[in-house]
Amino acid sequence: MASTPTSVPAPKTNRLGLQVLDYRGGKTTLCAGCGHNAISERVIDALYEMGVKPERVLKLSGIGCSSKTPAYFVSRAHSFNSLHGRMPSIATGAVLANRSMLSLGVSGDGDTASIGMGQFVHLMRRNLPIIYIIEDNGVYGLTKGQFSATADLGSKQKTGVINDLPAIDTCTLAIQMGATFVGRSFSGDKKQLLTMLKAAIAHRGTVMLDVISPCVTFNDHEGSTKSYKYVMDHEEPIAEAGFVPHFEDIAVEYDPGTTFDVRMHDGSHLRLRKLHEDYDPTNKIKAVESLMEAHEKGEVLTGVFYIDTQKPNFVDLLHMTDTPLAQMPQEALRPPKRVLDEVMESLR
Amino acid sequence: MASTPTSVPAPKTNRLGLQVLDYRGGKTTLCAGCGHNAISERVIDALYEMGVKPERVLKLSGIGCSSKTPAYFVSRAHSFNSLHGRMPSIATGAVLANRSMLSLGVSGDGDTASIGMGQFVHLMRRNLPIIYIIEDNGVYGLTKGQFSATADLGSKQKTGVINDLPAIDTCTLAIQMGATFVGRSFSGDKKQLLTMLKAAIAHRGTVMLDVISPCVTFNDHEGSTKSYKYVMDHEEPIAEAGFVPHFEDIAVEYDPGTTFDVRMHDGSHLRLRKLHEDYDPTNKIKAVESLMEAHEKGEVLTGVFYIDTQKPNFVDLLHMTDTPLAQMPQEALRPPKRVLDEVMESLR
Amino acid sequence: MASGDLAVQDLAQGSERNRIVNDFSIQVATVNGSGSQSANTVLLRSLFRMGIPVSGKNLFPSNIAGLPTWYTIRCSKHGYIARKKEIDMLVAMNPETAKDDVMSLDSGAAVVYDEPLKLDAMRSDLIFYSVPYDKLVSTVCPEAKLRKLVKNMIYVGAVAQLLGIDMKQVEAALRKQFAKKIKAADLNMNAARAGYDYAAASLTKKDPLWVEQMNENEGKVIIDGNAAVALGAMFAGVTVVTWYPITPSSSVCEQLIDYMKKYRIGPDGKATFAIVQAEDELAAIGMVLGASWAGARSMTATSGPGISLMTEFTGMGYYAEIPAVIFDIQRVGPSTGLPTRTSQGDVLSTAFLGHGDTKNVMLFPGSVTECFTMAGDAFDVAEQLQTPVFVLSDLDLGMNNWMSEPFPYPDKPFKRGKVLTAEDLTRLGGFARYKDVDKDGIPYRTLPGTDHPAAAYFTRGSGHNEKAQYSERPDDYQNNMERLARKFETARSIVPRPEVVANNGVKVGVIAYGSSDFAVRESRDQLKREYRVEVDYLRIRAFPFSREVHEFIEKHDRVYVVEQNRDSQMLSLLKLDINPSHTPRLRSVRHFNGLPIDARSVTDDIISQEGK
Amino acid sequence: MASGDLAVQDLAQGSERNRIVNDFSIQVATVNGSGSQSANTVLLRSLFRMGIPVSGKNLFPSNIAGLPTWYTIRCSKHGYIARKKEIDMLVAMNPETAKDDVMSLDSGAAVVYDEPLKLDAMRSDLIFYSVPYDKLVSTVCPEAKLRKLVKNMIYVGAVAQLLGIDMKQVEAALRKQFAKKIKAADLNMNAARAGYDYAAASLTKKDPLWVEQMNENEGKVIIDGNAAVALGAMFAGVTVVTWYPITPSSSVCEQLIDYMKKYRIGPDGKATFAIVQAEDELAAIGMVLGASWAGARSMTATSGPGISLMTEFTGMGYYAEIPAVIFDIQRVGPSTGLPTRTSQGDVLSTAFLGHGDTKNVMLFPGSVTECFTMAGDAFDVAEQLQTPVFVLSDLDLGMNNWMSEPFPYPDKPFKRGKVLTAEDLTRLGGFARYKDVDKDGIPYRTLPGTDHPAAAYFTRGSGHNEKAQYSERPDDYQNNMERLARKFETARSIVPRPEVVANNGVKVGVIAYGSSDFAVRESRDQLKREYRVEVDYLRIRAFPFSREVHEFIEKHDRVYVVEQNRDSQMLSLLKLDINPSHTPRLRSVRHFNGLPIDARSVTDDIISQEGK
Ligand SMILES: Cc1ncc(C[n+]2csc(CCOP(=O)(O)OP(=O)(O)O)c2C)c(N)n1
Ligand SMILES: Cc1ncc(C[n+]2csc(CCOP(=O)(O)OP(=O)(O)O)c2C)c(N)n1
Ligand code: SF4
Ligand code: SF4
Ligand SMILES: [Mg+2]
Ligand SMILES: [Mg+2]
Repeated sequence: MASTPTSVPAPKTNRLGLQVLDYRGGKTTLCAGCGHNAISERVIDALYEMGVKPERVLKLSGIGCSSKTPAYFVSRAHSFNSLHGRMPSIATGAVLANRSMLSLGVSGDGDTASIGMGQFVHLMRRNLPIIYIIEDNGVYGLTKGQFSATADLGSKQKTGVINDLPAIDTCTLAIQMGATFVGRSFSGDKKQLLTMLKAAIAHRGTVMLDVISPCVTFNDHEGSTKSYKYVMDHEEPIAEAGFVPHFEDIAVEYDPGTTFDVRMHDGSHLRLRKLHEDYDPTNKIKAVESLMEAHEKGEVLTGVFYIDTQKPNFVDLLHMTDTPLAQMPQEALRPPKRVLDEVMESLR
Repeated sequence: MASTPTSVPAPKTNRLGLQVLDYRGGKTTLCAGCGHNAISERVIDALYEMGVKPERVLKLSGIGCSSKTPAYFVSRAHSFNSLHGRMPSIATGAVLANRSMLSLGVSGDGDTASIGMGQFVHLMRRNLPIIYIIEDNGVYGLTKGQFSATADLGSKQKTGVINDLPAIDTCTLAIQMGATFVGRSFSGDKKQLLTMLKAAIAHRGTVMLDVISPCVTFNDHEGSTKSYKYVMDHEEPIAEAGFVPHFEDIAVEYDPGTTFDVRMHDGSHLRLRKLHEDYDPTNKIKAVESLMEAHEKGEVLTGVFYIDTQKPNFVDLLHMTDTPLAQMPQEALRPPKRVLDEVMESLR
Repeated sequence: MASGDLAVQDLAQGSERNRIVNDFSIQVATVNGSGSQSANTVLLRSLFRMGIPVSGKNLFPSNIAGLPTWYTIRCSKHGYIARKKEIDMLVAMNPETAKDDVMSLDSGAAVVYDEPLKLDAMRSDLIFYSVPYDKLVSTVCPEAKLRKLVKNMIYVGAVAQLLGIDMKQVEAALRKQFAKKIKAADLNMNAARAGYDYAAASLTKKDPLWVEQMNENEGKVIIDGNAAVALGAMFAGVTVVTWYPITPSSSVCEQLIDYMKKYRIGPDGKATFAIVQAEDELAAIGMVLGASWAGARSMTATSGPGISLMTEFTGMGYYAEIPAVIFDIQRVGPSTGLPTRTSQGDVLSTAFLGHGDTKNVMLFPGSVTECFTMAGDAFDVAEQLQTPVFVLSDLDLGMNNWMSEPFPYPDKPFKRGKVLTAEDLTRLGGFARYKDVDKDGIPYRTLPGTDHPAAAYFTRGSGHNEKAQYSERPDDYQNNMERLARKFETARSIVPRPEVVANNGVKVGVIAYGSSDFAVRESRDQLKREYRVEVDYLRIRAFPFSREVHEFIEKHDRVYVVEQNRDSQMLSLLKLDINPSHTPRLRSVRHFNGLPIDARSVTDDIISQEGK
Repeated sequence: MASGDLAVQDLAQGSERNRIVNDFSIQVATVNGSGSQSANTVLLRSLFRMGIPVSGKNLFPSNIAGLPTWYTIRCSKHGYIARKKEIDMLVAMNPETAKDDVMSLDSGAAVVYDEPLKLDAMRSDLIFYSVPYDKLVSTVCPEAKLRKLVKNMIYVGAVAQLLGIDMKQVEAALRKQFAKKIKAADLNMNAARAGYDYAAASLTKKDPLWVEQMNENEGKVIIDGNAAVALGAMFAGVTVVTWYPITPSSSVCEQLIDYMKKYRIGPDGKATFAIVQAEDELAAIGMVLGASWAGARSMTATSGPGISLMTEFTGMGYYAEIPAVIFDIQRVGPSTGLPTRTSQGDVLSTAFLGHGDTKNVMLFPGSVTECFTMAGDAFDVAEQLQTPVFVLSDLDLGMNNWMSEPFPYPDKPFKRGKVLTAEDLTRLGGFARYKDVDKDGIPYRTLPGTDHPAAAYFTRGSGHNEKAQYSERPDDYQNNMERLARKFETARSIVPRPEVVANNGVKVGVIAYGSSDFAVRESRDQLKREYRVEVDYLRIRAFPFSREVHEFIEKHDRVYVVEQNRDSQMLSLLKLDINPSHTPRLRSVRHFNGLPIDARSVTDDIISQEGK
């Protein structure tokens, strides 16, 4: 009896028949317990559960511990670990060259809010179709813990130095500059982050997610507002997102009585559970207001603050052909001789 | 009788005994009718009327028609016409080197909102004591009229090209990033601009003034939201500023019944005439809200939107000595030999 | 009789004795923003249509309106189209500069001036023609506010009459200029006629300058180098274009936009391209690298300050091995410098743009035709070598009007370089991104979206091994850097070869590149004609240098390197590359005042160095 | 008896016969973030305190925790402190790399390893000592979570016992290390003792390595180059410091902050400085230029990528003539490259950083003492020449611990350059900012705030005349550029002179700079001792080169230029500057794998090129 083999259950697969293993990346080299690792895992889950083909994903990042993470998920996707603060421009070029890919940009708070501010703002303004994740720990992890521009006023460095400059709220900024799906979550909040990411995958414009992600080595102690403890104490979710993909119904999980539906471009729905009365994620002004108020109260609002599914994205604005530009054949790209003749004639 | 000389009245002078002539600059080389020229004149008037000594002024700018203007006012002040988009960093260095100067930064909308976005945001965040003027025409004048990032959605270029990207509102941005005196005016509005500039001179933090300044050559025609006509039609002042310097009382000009006073650092008062009921320039959230609402209504709000006279500026935060660093003698800057000995001993 | 008159009489008679035909230059001095551009173009085109070799150079300020501008038209029966120093006829329209303009003329020159300026009193050794513009314009143009513009067309008529330019050609050129705007055309044509008639009636020809019909321009076109670059890029199949406005490069992308909108809309009515005005040059080059990495043919155009901002990304393009095409329309540096003056000052800094052992490939177009063909070459070279390629044009070549043979239609297929498809991967069972499979230093790449589990690789600017994995291992790093050096050697044989214009075994050789070519060709004739000095000539067309360059230097005792910068930049690159024992042969001929180089300066410099 | 044992016995006996005293290197292989840093420092300092010349090199990954790290300690009775290739004793603490580490040892080396790793089975030609760390640590450290840290101190004890390091010195070094943290010190001391006692009781010495008291370090200090730069800047009176974090330069400003807070607070309790963490390097250099322009002594510190981002502003500094001091702590490029490895790869690109005929001044400190002194020189040179000055240090010099004589107190007054006061202006009645009054190419400037109506001038990166007025005139531009070239000639005599270490009229000369100096000095001894080849030696300390450099090359038939980059960058700069007929004399010795250059590599390369 002991010798009869027990039947092994078939590994779980998604709609493409791929296992979660097919979305794995290389072994992380980040510190044990780094919030960034948790985010990488959620990205894997989201892509797997949404059934996105690894080969159709573009991973883009800048420089920093956070920007290293694309090496730790979905090895089967092309990845561009670019320069400090320059991921937005690389991403823009890549998206224009191949509009058919799902682009995932990973950045850090230093990479985005300090050296990358200019490119960040202009990517948001273009509403480039991309999921832009800021793994936000308020410090420069890779260079050993100096303050970034999202470090909260008064937070303390291990060395004891206190930050005396105000924090930049990347969510408010993103909303005002033109991003069409803006939210904030916490690396430790598996459920919320996963649902947000899944919703993000269905969006067709700039998704900007600021994910608080504690740096256990340099910024996870008392006095730091980006520490696990601090966030757990001060986090106040305004809307818990439950995502309903159109190919997999998990609506049962949610109480229909208290839900607010947003129809996504791909026909799926993003369902927000209202915690605050009358919170409406389609109202830009209110979104900014709530963020500013929470900030004044020293609270970390999480959830999806703003969504606009109507605004054309950058690819739409450019009226490009559906075939990715990178895949156009020479015939389609080099006009015939008569065109040159015509031009030459006009110059005589 | 005709031959008897008529007595010439003594030229008007300010509290320093200087004439307005002493604040003149070189002859402008800008287009006739360029809004920028009007702004230069207001700057001259403000410095003259406030009795600021020309030698105590720093003129800083980037690159563009607007950034050329420091050559056209107050020739007796040192001026640094720097690089495109980089005036903020030059200004920061100069202010730190000599905290005793009055710094005046002149930029353009392209110089600030496009290439200069990163440095602009971080200067605001530091609340550097400086008057930062954006001469805002929605185009790149000097390079012949391409759209800048403040060009309004839907505005048309001479060539017929339409701008399909949203405009960046530099005032909202400045308020959110940390500037402590933020307003908007119009190059054609002599009175409002002059009073704003005079109030700005009394402020001890970052003053950010977005001055709509039509480019008569490339952006002053129907369809352009930065044209004289458009602004005149859509401008809606929220607060008309009447400035009361502590050494010259011009309060009489204003109807005291409807005024709102802000005490400035130098003891002088900034008096705002409320046009909107309950507009309170000290409320950040409300300021942003009004700007966003006006923007949605397609109106150009003018006036002083936000003032914070309490927040420490960057020089305060650095706890620098009162003597300008640039003027410190060697004795104060090179520690004595015993200090080196002490350090060396600690390394044994 | 005043000596002045005397002098003029001599000249007048002189002019009868030796007529100067189709070999002189006219300078029109105006104020920028006064709308003289069309008048100048009409004048240029009229001569062009008469079959006379011409060239036009616009010397304008970095300013929008109100400052002095000079437009120089040279016609040369010998076909010389470089700048000519000496002005033979001045059209003085700008009161501010009139005096300086007149004083700087060589004796014997002719001056057509606005009557109220009364310039004729200034010098007695010049020939003066006064024209009452305001009087004339008021008659032809009732609408007062248009007069300022129309006024310019009057000098076209007057000059045409004085030089004997065929008014039929003037009209044709003018109608072409105003195209569909019939009314404007008529108005301007009347102005031109008024000028012509006035000159015929009231001016007595005293100068020796004449034009006569020739037949040199059959089939030729007139175009500026930036338009040529735009056309070249379009026919090279560029798909992602990014730019940030900067003089003198803006017109590359502005003209490209027009061409693409017209000729690159697919059957579905949608664009087969994306053109983005970036927020700055850091973003412009970043977008180009992102797009090229993803498989698009991508380019940007800029000038000095933009190149400086692209430094960090250039190093990444070199090290991560990503194709990119960057057009540098050089202007005068350092820093902001003289934005509207020409230079070849970015050669050395671009070769080593990027910290830490970065080296870059450069192409040097020497004519508008090469602006067109090299735009194509640039994409081929960039994709074959998988590295950024800089095309160094300049303001003179890029913004001025040049006569040229029509451009050859590019019939060769695109060279997309070593790209592996899903099929290749199945066949090979995978690949190593940075492995030197073919021993030419050039590895294979895959494009995002390639439908194969082994297609993906990780691109980074940090240390990596052959498999594109992160590595800090000393040997991985060194091997990779040595491969990159090999790749740069391979580049020598992939970039455009130099043009060996003359290699007749004489002792003296000249090396030049880019827009200096025209002046050097003319200078060679001057050297031979005036000093009996024969010089061989090689024109560099790319960096790194190919065999021919070294051979040329080997074959000559003295080699003059002609360039438009202060620091002998190309000569410096040669010093670093040639056989050390040949270094003493190199001599420098520099021209760096912001004006296009002219033959006379080259000739004088060479002659003095030759000690003659 | 197994062959292994045999081999070891021979060695054991051998070790008795020829003891190797104070002349070997120890490599400690650990995992970064495991807190081995203090253990290594204690080991280094114990040797230092015994009066033995030592050097320590930290080879760490570009990562925060969990990746392999190697720390190498070399003691050399001859005083050689360059890196030594061969490892004589390995302390293997990292399971991941243990096998590679052991395999790469030369035969005869000793290995101290963690018992469970069982490395002794791997090779029979090495000497193995196993230490049961976990067992030992549990006895000395009851608190489990501290063990990981304390563990490291055990090997210090074991190694001390094996080599004969005086435990009194170990204790002294350890107490210094933990300063006021008495409890931590005690705990660690116990661990060290445990290691010592274990070794004494259970290990039989088989290797020939021994240390003995010497008296070489009297009064010497141990410091890293970045701390030295910080001190130098503080004593040079720096007032405005800007930076953006980047390895390996961050510790310059971080240490400077500590020093300034301690020693640069004025009597009013306020700071006599401003230190700003900028948003990026574009801003960092901008702030420095703004501050220097306004009269402050201002600096920034960065590395390759930051230098690339400073390109545009550098050109402006050169052209608008604004002082600036930039410390480039070089790391391996191109691009992000190897952020934690050393290189001299920014020499060429920095010399020509900036488009359009820009040229920059560079200083090359060759020791921690020069990091200190040249920080001072840099401000003097920058303010005298009114131009950006780059100080090129590197990771090896900047982040590693170096033995050094204490630094000399700078007694000479600051050289602030040609600055006019209000009084001067009254006397002179005004000034022209860019006029070459003294014919040395260096003009006079005034500072903002100077209380005189004629003090102000207009600074711009665009074309200007002597009066600093905007100008596009060809002659204004050319005259100004020629003056700037003259100024660069003047620089030759203002920058630090090279050090002519040996000039004995032999045929072969060596030229090196920066951190290569240590290896070259050792290599000269090797060449002489092992090959009877005597070589002269000149160490370059600045660019542009001064007379001595040219003379040195003139005097030698063959000159080897030793540098740590692929493209022979300093040799390239020499080629562009020296008498062309001497070019053939230059030969290149390159080391570019990211590790600090060592004497053996230099010796082997020179010998093979010398054909011996
Ligand atoms: C141009 C440039 N400057 C500086 C650096 C050094 N650097 C590397 S990562 C980093 C900051 C990263 O901070 P963040 O983006 O917040 O990422 P984190 O490590 O905190 O996840 C810096 C300054 C660089 N790589 N490039
Ligand atoms: C690095 C760099 N890129 C581009 C330019 C070219 N350029 C000069 S002015 C200008 C735009 C100016 O626009 P704005 O700031 O709005 O000033 P305006 O002329 O409209 O007053 C540009 C792009 C430059 N000088 N430097
Ligand atoms: S240093 Fe901080 S951010 Fe970086 S890996 Fe460690 S925990 Fe994460
Ligand atoms: S182009 Fe426009 S912005 Fe520039 S000077 Fe003329 S009107 Fe003013
Ligand atoms: Mg961070
Ligand atoms: Mg503008």
